[in-house]
Amino acid sequence: MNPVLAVDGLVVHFPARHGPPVRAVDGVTFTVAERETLGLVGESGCGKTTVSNAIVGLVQPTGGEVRVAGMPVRGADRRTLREIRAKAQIVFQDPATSLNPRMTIGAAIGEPLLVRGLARGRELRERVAALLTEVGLRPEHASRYPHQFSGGQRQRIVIARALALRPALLLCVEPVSALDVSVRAQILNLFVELQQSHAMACLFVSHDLAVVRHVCDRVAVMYLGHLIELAPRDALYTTPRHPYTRALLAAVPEPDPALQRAKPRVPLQGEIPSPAAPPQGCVFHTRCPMAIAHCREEVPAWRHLGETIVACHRAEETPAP
Amino acid sequence: MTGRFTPGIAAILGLLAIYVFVAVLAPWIVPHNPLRQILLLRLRPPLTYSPSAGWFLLGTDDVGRDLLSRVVDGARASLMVGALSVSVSLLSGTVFGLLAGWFRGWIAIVVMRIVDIVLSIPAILLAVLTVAVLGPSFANLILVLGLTRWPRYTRVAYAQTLQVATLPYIRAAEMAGAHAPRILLRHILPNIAGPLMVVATTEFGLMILFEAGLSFLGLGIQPPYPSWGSIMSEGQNYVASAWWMTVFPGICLFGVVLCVNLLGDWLRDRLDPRAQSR
Amino acid sequence: MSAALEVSDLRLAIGGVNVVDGIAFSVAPGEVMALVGESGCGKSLTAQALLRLLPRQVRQTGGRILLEGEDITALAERRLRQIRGRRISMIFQEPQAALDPLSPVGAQVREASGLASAAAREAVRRMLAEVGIADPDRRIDQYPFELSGGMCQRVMIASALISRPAVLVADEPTTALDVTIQAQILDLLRRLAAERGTAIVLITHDMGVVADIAERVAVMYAGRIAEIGPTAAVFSRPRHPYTALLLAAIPRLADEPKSRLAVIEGSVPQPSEYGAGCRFVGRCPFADARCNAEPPPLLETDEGHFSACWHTERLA
Amino acid sequence: MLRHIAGRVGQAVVTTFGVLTLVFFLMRLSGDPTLLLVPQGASAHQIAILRHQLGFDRPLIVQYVAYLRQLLQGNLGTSLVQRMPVASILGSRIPYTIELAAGSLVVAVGIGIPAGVAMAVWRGSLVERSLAALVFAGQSMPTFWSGILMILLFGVVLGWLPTSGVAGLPSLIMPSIALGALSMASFARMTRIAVLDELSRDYVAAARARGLSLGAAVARHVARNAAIPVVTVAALEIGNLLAGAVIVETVFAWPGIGQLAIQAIAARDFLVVQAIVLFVSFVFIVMNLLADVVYAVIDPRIRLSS
Repeated sequence: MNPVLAVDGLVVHFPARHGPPVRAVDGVTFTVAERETLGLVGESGCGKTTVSNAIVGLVQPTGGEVRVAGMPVRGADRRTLREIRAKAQIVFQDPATSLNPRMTIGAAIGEPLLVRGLARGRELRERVAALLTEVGLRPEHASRYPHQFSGGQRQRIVIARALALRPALLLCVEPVSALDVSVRAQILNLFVELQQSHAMACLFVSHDLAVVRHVCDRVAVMYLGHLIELAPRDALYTTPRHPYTRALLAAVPEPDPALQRAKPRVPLQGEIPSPAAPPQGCVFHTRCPMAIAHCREEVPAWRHLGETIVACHRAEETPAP
Repeated sequence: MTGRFTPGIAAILGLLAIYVFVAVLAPWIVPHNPLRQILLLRLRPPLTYSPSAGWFLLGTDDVGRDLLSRVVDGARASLMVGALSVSVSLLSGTVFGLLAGWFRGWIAIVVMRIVDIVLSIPAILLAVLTVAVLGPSFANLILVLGLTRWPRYTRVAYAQTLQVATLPYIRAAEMAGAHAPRILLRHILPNIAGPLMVVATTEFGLMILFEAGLSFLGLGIQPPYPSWGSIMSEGQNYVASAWWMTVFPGICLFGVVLCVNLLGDWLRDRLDPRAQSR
Repeated sequence: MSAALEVSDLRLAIGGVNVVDGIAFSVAPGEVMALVGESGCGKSLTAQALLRLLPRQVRQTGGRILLEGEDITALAERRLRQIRGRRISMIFQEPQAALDPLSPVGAQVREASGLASAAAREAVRRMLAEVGIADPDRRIDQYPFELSGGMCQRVMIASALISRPAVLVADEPTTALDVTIQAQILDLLRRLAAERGTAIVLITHDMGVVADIAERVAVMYAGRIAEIGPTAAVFSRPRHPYTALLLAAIPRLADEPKSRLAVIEGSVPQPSEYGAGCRFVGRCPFADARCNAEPPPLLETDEGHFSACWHTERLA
Repeated sequence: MLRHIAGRVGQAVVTTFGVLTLVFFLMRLSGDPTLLLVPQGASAHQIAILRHQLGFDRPLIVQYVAYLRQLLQGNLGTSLVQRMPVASILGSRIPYTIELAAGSLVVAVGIGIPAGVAMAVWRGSLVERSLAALVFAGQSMPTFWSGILMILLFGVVLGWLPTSGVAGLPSLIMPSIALGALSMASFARMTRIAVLDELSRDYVAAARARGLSLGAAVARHVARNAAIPVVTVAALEIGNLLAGAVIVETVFAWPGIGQLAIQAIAARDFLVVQAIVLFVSFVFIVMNLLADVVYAVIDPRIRLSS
């Protein structure tokens, strides 16, 4: 079976005004199958947002290939891009700016159906009502404006709009990062329900490892434009193979004082280098506690270790968890 | 300066409504024909009564025309020029700004360079030069003011469009499959209209001042038709003996511009959340 | 040991509504005390009140703030200026925005030192080194835009601690930072509190951060303290339904994936919606008539552990 | 920084060319520029001769190249009315306008900037409201009207100041106030917004948390940050002051280029008008360029960029 999303050697460089280009994404490969949710995690500037923008053609790839439901995104003309966007929809981070403040939420949710000529008039109103119900809102909300809703409700509206076209692929870019904890749980529950009720593939982009673990089947970790580890959820969280993945997991503060204080403290030293001047060899070597001379010279190749794919010269030397 | 609807802003709107009302109804409410000269009644002070011609509440000018009627008629010229020139420049300026902000690239470079060029010639001088070349007339006045002021709106529309265009809801509209015209008209324009209205309001006041200034210099509304600027220009020669010819039209001019500026400021504060909190 | 900071019955009002309503807590020297809550709970206003730097529309309508035993609520602005930065100081959520973009960072740290230039430069250099800035001789003359977010937060910490204040108020100090940098900054704060005996009031929304660094925690909801106590006790045996639900709503690395998370229905009430009773009443599974009518007092349930709920026993 | 400034110089050159081109075409808007240059009552034959002499019968593009070449050599042409080089006519008037513009700038900056800072710092107070009244008055007052009123009051009724012409410092006072009022309003508004903007930033709160008084925070941190937009306004306003001189100089019979422009239009001496427009625009462009340089010096993000 063909994957819903296939990203192959994706490269996105942004030209800088002065100096070398910013290498936002530098050779990223993964696929997402039907009904599967892939988490894409990493810190700010690692390129995870650029990957999702490239998938729907909001930024142009410099190299590599992206296929959504078999259609190549790179070099797609306007018509094809519009087709692709019918298959792949996005939920953004900030619900406050994801909705046009001068448009009723009914019009916002119905817009994909209306502009594509899929529904109008009474039928459109009914489809909008059904979508509102599906995300836990009421049909009579359709005539209200975004400012009349709370943050969590707005994110529900954004999800309803993304579902309007019954997409094959849903991209969620930090969908719960702007929400308070109590509201975040509501949206995560909704998301898990939707995973079960829709046969969609999902790419879930987030910096929050606990959230990613909660909703994803497989997880890809990015650092400085590179994919450094890709593994099924349980493998990644129980036996992380890449030193960066381990450091990231160690750095997440667990909301449990006993657990958190018992954790070994191995904070990463230093700062993330500039993506305009990434280090030679393995991009992580400047902060890696395990780095050896070899790491500074040679970019590590992709290797399979059990179910995990990892790019690290010393991946086998994983310390026992 | 709070942005709430206060009695003060109500008074301003009321006063502006009176101006508009007077300007529209000018031909029917003037007590005298503003062009009729009664040479026997030259330079009479306010509250002059003539048994043959009646009351001259604001006095008469240097050729014996009723000043009140001329001032009322002048309101018409003033507000017409303001409204028409602002409409022309608002419309053209916004279109250019929207297009430049949305398509960016070379369109933006060319448009914004033209904006810089036009704005490099101070507006009064540009207007003076153009009117002088084309000859003064009402139509030329509108044309000149409209053509010299559109870059103001373009700058604002451009900056605002650039800003709004990066927002997720615009991305979402693209993802929905909306084409550029729909995105521009349904999603961007309503969200940049506020700042543009603020500019339009201040520009309206400025255009009224420009019209008066050009008419004062003899480059605007041509005699014998009255404009506040030209009445004052005539009055300047008699300022020592007939103060009313400069004082009354000046007060009217000052009053309307002040109201418009206060309105603009109120609109600005209303739109700018920064002005409210903290 | 006497408290470095003691707040009692603090009330802050915006337009007649007490958005902070009777907050009380104390912090001992070297202790990290967290104020945790969701947006709109009044934790940031409380932080600003501690330095008496409230926005103009906020008025303090009651309560006392004792800094090393001295009541600073009644002090004149002139006296407060001598206290701010010397005896109580503050760091902010957006470290890059909290530094003047046009001044070198060293100059901004020095500003807080109150020292003359010759001695000051050395003191600043040493302080920058102490907060873990490598190559302080170079960094001291750099501008904020040349430093990363984490580095800017270190500079802010340096400027906040250079005069050895008794209390540091840290308002969401790691929220804008990446997790690996957050871990560095939290370690730094922990070390400085221990070494220098600084009392830290940590304002955060992140239960993980609380679990990591705070010795005690006050959980705030809608302007009131719902529960306050030793961190371990509050996390293991929450005595307020809000805390219990909040903790259950967080996905954890040990949970079953895709399981249903506990949910607090509805959303945080606006100040205009505050009623006479408990402010959590609209979202609470235990709410009854009494909760609607009367605000529950903050009562001790275990040693040092207080909760403001009429139904504490139902959580046991 | 040099790269930044070089870029700005390049833009200024392009803008200058644009202005020259725009003015060239504006002068030809009426169809036949010859008609703008001949004295009234000239015969058709005389006009035809002149048209040929001035080259207006050549193709537009040829005229344009000749026009640019002439201007680039610094030659503004010869006035047909006064039979003198335009440059020397202009040269004799420019000092007066500079004097007036400088006086107005003193009024505008001297009142506008302190007023703007005060309005921001004492927001919502009586101080702000009274200053706001001053700003609105300045913004809404037609310059010629305030000029005439001042002449009436201080010149005619009280006899304190000369009503027109140039006679030392006293004669400069009224025209400077009349001309400077509008700019004063712009400075005050812009300064107020810029200072308010900066006051709301975290670094001000941080500075106060370090023990700085509001005044010290404004002086040490806010002032420089707020200066950036204000400098931009300053450049803009210098251009506006030169242009506004057209009206004020007419009211006060001030012998600068503004009065000259109106006299030249009346005398149909369009080369002089053209020269004045080009001169003022050029000053405007240079001032903007200077503002960009100042901006680059103030802001380390530009100063330190390579």
